[in-house]
Amino acid sequence: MRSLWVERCAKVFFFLCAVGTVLISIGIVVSLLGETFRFFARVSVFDFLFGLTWAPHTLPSGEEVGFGAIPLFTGTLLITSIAMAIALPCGTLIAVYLSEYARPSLRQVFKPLLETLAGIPTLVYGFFAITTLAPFFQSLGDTLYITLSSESALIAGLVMGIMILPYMSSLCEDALHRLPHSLREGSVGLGATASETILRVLLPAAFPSLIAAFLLSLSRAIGETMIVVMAAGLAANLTFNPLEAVTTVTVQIVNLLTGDQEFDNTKTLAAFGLGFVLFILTFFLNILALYGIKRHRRIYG
Amino acid sequence: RLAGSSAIFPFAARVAEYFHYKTQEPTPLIEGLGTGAGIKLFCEGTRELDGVMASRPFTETERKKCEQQNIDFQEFKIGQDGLVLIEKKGSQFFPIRIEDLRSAIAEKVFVKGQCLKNPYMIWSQIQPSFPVLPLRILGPAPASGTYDVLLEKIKGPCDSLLRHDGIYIEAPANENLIIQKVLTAPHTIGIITFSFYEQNKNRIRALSVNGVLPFLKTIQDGHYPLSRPLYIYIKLNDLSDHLNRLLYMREFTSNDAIGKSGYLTEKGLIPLPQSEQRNIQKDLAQLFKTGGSS
Amino acid sequence: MAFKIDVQNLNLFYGEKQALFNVSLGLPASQTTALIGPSGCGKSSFLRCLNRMNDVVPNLHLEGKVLLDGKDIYDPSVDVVDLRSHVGMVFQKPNPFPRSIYENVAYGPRIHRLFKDKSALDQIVEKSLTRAGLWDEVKDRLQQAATRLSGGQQQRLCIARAIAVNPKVILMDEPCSALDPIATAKIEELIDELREKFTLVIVTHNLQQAARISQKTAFFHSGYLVEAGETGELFTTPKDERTQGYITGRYG
Amino acid sequence: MAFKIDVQNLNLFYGEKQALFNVSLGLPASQTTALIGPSGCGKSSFLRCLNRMNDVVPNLHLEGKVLLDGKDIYDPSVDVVDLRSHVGMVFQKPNPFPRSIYENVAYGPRIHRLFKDKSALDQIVEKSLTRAGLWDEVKDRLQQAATRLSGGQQQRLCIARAIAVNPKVILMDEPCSALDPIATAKIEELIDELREKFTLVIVTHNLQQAARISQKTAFFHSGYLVEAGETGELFTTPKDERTQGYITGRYG
Amino acid sequence: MTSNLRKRHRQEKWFQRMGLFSLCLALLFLGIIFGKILITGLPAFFKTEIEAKSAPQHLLNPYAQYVDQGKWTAASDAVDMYYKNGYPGTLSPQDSQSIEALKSQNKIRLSFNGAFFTHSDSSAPEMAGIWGALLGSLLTLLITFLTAFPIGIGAAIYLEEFAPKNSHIYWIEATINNLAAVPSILFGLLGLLAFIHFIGLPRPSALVGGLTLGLMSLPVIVVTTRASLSAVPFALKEAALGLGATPLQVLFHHVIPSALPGITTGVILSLARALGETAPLLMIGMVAFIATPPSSFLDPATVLPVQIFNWSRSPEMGFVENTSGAILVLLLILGLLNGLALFIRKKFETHHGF
Ligand SMILES: Nc1ncnc2c1ncn2[C@@H]1O[C@H](COP(=O)(O)OP(=O)(O)OP(=O)(O)O)[C@@H](O)[C@H]1O
Ligand SMILES: Nc1ncnc2c1ncn2[C@@H]1O[C@H](COP(=O)(O)OP(=O)(O)OP(=O)(O)O)[C@@H](O)[C@H]1O
Ligand SMILES: [Mg+2]
Ligand SMILES: [Mg+2]
Repeated sequence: MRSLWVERCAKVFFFLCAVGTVLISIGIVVSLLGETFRFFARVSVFDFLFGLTWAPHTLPSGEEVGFGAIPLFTGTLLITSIAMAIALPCGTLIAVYLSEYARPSLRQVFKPLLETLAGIPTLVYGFFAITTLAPFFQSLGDTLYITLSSESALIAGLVMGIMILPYMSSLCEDALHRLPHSLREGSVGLGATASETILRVLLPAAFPSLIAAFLLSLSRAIGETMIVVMAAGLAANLTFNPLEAVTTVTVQIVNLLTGDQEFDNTKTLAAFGLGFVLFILTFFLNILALYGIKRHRRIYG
Repeated sequence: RLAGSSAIFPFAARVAEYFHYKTQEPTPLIEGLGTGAGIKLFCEGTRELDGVMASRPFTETERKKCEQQNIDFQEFKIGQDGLVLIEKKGSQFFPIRIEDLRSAIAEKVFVKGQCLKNPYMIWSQIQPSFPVLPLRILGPAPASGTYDVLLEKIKGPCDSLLRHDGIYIEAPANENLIIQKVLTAPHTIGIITFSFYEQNKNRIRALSVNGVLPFLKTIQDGHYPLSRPLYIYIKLNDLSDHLNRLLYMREFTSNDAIGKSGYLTEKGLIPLPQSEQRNIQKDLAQLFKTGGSS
Repeated sequence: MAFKIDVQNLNLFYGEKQALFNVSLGLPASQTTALIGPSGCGKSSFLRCLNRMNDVVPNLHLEGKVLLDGKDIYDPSVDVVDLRSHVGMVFQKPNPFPRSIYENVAYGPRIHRLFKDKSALDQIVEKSLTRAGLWDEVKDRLQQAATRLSGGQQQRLCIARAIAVNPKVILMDEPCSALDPIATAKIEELIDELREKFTLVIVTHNLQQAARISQKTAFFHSGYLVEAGETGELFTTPKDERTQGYITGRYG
Repeated sequence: MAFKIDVQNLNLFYGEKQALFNVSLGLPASQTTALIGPSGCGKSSFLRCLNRMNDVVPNLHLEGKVLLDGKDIYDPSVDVVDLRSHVGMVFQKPNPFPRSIYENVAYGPRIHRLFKDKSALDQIVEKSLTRAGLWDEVKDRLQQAATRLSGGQQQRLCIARAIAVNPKVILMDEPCSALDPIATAKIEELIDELREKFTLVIVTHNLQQAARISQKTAFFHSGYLVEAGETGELFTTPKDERTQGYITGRYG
Repeated sequence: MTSNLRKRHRQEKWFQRMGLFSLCLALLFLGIIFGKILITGLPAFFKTEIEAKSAPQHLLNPYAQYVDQGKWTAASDAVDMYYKNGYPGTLSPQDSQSIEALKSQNKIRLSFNGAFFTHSDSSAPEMAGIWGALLGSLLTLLITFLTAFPIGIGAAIYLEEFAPKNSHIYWIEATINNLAAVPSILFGLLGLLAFIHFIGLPRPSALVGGLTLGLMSLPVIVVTTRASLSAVPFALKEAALGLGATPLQVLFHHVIPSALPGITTGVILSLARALGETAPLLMIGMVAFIATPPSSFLDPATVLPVQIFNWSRSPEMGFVENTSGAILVLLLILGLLNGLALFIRKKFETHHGF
């Protein structure tokens, strides 16, 4: 009775907010779709998704060639896998160390530090990773008789891994820290060592959150732009050799849209096509994660 | 307010500042969006763009679009930009020819009457006199205007793109990084614009192309083969209300700026030959008259 | 009388705060000892000293001796991991691992490598679950998540898990306080059976429970062991007036 | 006999699952009614129907009538906010707001605007705390955070908070299960005093407690109200054999 | 001790060491990066000045002749580099000689570079500063906050407190979670199409930048806010409901105050992230040379990270320093924001007694 309509209005307002947020998602899809369709009117979907050569170019005959996105996706995949190959074990280990081994005082210092590091603009990492880390790895490579070119996927991946690391470990640490203390007691009370407790009880128990952390980091790595803009080249090589230069989807988007091309030209439209595929990709990853977590929850309450 | 090519961006910005200090007008806004995006905005007509910086002339469709929107514009060729092949100072110097460059970076090359996939991996395979070093060239990426210029310049019997097998590395649109990489990885050739070369002359060295080294003079008179023109397009609609556009261009084309020792020349812009420069100044004067009267 | 565990002059400090004052108590083998006392009197603290679960608590300081089979468990030469495999623990809230029922019970034997092959492990699991009175209820769904069992079943699973490593002593900290009466009754029954093979120490708030299941009872009060003795005796003829006050419910 | 609350043919469904079957029970004014029964039998569900705390549960479906002073509280014309100010509730775990002691008690009167000025509010707070037997312990530190009180004090604070809005009925869902014996004793005493002014309904697992404090007892079993009657009678001469089984502890 | 036990202890030790090692390794790399930033960035806070009258024009900054900068005038970029690092750059030998001469006459000096903080962008590194970009960042962030905060909190409240648990809501939830993980560059594309092409807002303004970043921060704010709302114990809500509080009263009296530290830290952290974002702003054309600091949300503006990006690809040597200097400032601001978040969390955390 009392101010019933205030309650109603508030509820409606909150509802509209939620709907608004969803509209953004729809907005992204719709806005990308329009341009994507125009793109696919000129380049066939099949050529785009499965073509092996990325060198967008219009032949004098008017034919559009070189719109095969496979090298971009393999490049993204390669750099991201290298990054995750670093961030996943290191991030988990750091999280485990901070959450389970480190003294509380140490944890109190490092946790906020990690969070701060996780928030540092990737531009910063990109810029200095290239001017400091790349030469470092290069000389390291030289001493090992490996030619590490500075735009190799390996270095871009390493840098991205280092960038992701604080984010990943912060998320993982949260996941571990949230676990009830009783689990640790249960295991330790059976005579398990700390590492056994961690490996056999805590990590499995935190599995859904860890997966979520992993996928969030993964999406961040896939969507990362500035590091690759600065570190990796733009060479769309179809290769899985981490010592070669590759490029990623996001970089190409930036590059196509800030380049000197005529605007409604196929090359610039390709950026929207790439963006759309990227969106679908991350969406798919997240649905996968959600499904995995739900499944795990259903089995293990 | 100008938008467009990031190659002209630093020059336009520098002129904008001088313009501000000399006339006490507000500093024009210069946006480095890339030529394409700039022209798109310019021709959409709804924006407040007064001009566009372009590292290539307008295409037909772009002109048409502008006409549809009733946008008149005047082209000013304000100078040239040279592409310089650089290497780390102290590496082995070798004079290169356009054909060699083509053999090094084209995707398909003409060997024995056939267009083949580029087989060259080592410099000495191209020319026996070249060093026995692996080919590794950093240069512009496909979406940039420089890429098209490069493609145009090395055009041979085979209609081909630049190779993408890891030998030609499409570098990010940040030439400082190309220089960095050339410095840290010896035996790498970088392709950068003249202004960056000028700023880093003490660390890097240019290769001669067809026997010509890139100097202001050689590029200006067309002896150096790798160069491209730079343009500014100025909107002519309602010129009487926007005389600033012309004033700005006057500053841009003044001797102070692109004269022999003008401040843009020091920054690495290759000025036009004297005669052409005078022509432009004349055009501008003409516009002042008509713009003021109409 | 030889005690399985013999605690001698135990003083326990959390930082500055002393939680146990000079406690000496013997826990006889193959009997159930109940620890009772008002909240915060140090029952849990005492219990956790018996298998060094307190080790990880920061600023904890301990004086005195805890002899297990005559050997001080706080001796530097004693390996705490090994110790805990001999002195198991069951907690107030059932805390099964979020894995299958089978894995929960197999966990201890696995880490201590107590079996030769898969079938031996299966046997251990079956035996432990049977002892804990849970086998019939879960034998068809061993691969199901343990967290989906009911509270009482979970607690029995925790007991099974503790039994599986074949300990000498089992410590239980208010094992029934989160359970309903039926589940409680089942657990009490189980405790009574387990007594034959294991030495049991149980903290409880429920005096009736203590009276029902224990042979020996120790009454704690604000860090002091006030009185300990045969359960029947302690409940009927308490010597200390604090004990008397507590068991008649007049006082904490 | 006129009941304060009269529940008639109550059926409660959680989605598909029926939790209460045709329950009819009258709760006499100025008496304490205890609800007993094994875990999961529907005691809490029943209690929460009495002040529509169940309203927020999704998929809940309810049939039957709950009359408060003869008026159906599920009638569309009834305002649930108003209803709850007449039927207060105290929960199993003490749940004070993370604010000062004063603010905790003053919260109800504030939202219902039950006072004219600050001093009137002060009076309400003092009276409620005194009734809850907490005034002497906290009168010097009313501005202290409520969360720093001990468990028993917190629970009494929650009772004071419920009293402060001057309800007709107070529902308590296992109010003592998280407390130690002394605190429990204090609360029981308090309940006994409150009975004069309020109608009390208490869910408890502790049969002794039910016997001690209630005048009327209702025994639930798997969703059915098996038996209800005068407490003394029900405990001494239960009519149903399930009741008998439960109160003798033989059975859940 | 049995061999089995010994083996287990060995494993334990190795595992722990691996954790410590990872931590140290990560710290080492980050330390290298920060060390380098500090070393290259610190000189940006100092600049070379010359006594204006006694030096040839071309050794001074290019605008010296147009504006009176007092007795001491900023030297040109090349001189600055030479004086600081002994690095000849484009200077001719005569120039270096005249600098040496100035040095011996004490007519050249190094002083604190106040202009770096008070000037806006310039094409000459010795005259360039971060004020305009800083202001742009501030305005942009304000817009981001004003859009993302109310909507984000509202959406989170709806989903956490009011939404029915049905499959529609499930999809809304899934979508929002997804949005939080969508690459930021896609928000740039959305901003480009929606705000610039469709609505036609002026570009490159703080308004468009802020809205775009707002879109980006929104899902993050929703997710973190929901997390802190759901961490509020249900018992607290029950208590209030039981006293006859309306759902809205429960929300505003209890749930939000309890969740506030979590919400504020979430919001601050997502704003910090928005502050450092570059890629989406490249898409909406904030890559501009803007010498006049913005004075409204519609004025042309750029933001700090984009300015950094822009500087990093300028040919002049002096911009390398400036880049690092600006990064230092950016890091400082981020550090402060994070510190603030930490402080709020520590200070206002409610301790529930249950
Ligand atoms: N980790 C700790 N740090 C500091 N003090 C502690 C710690 N654990 C317990 N205490 C204190 O030691 C005393 C004894 O606590 P303990 O948990 O042993 O009591 P208890 O008898 O088990 O009580 P309850 O019946 O409530 O479980 C209490 O005053 C408690 O506050
Ligand atoms: N929100 C709900 N959704 C679905 N089922 C529910 C819900 N709440 C309770 N139930 C089910 O309704 C039945 C009665 O539950 P209720 O909580 O009323 O039992 P109880 O007698 O209070 O038990 P306890 O003594 O353990 O508190 C149980 O089987 C329970 O699983
Ligand atoms: Mg205890
Ligand atoms: Mg209940």
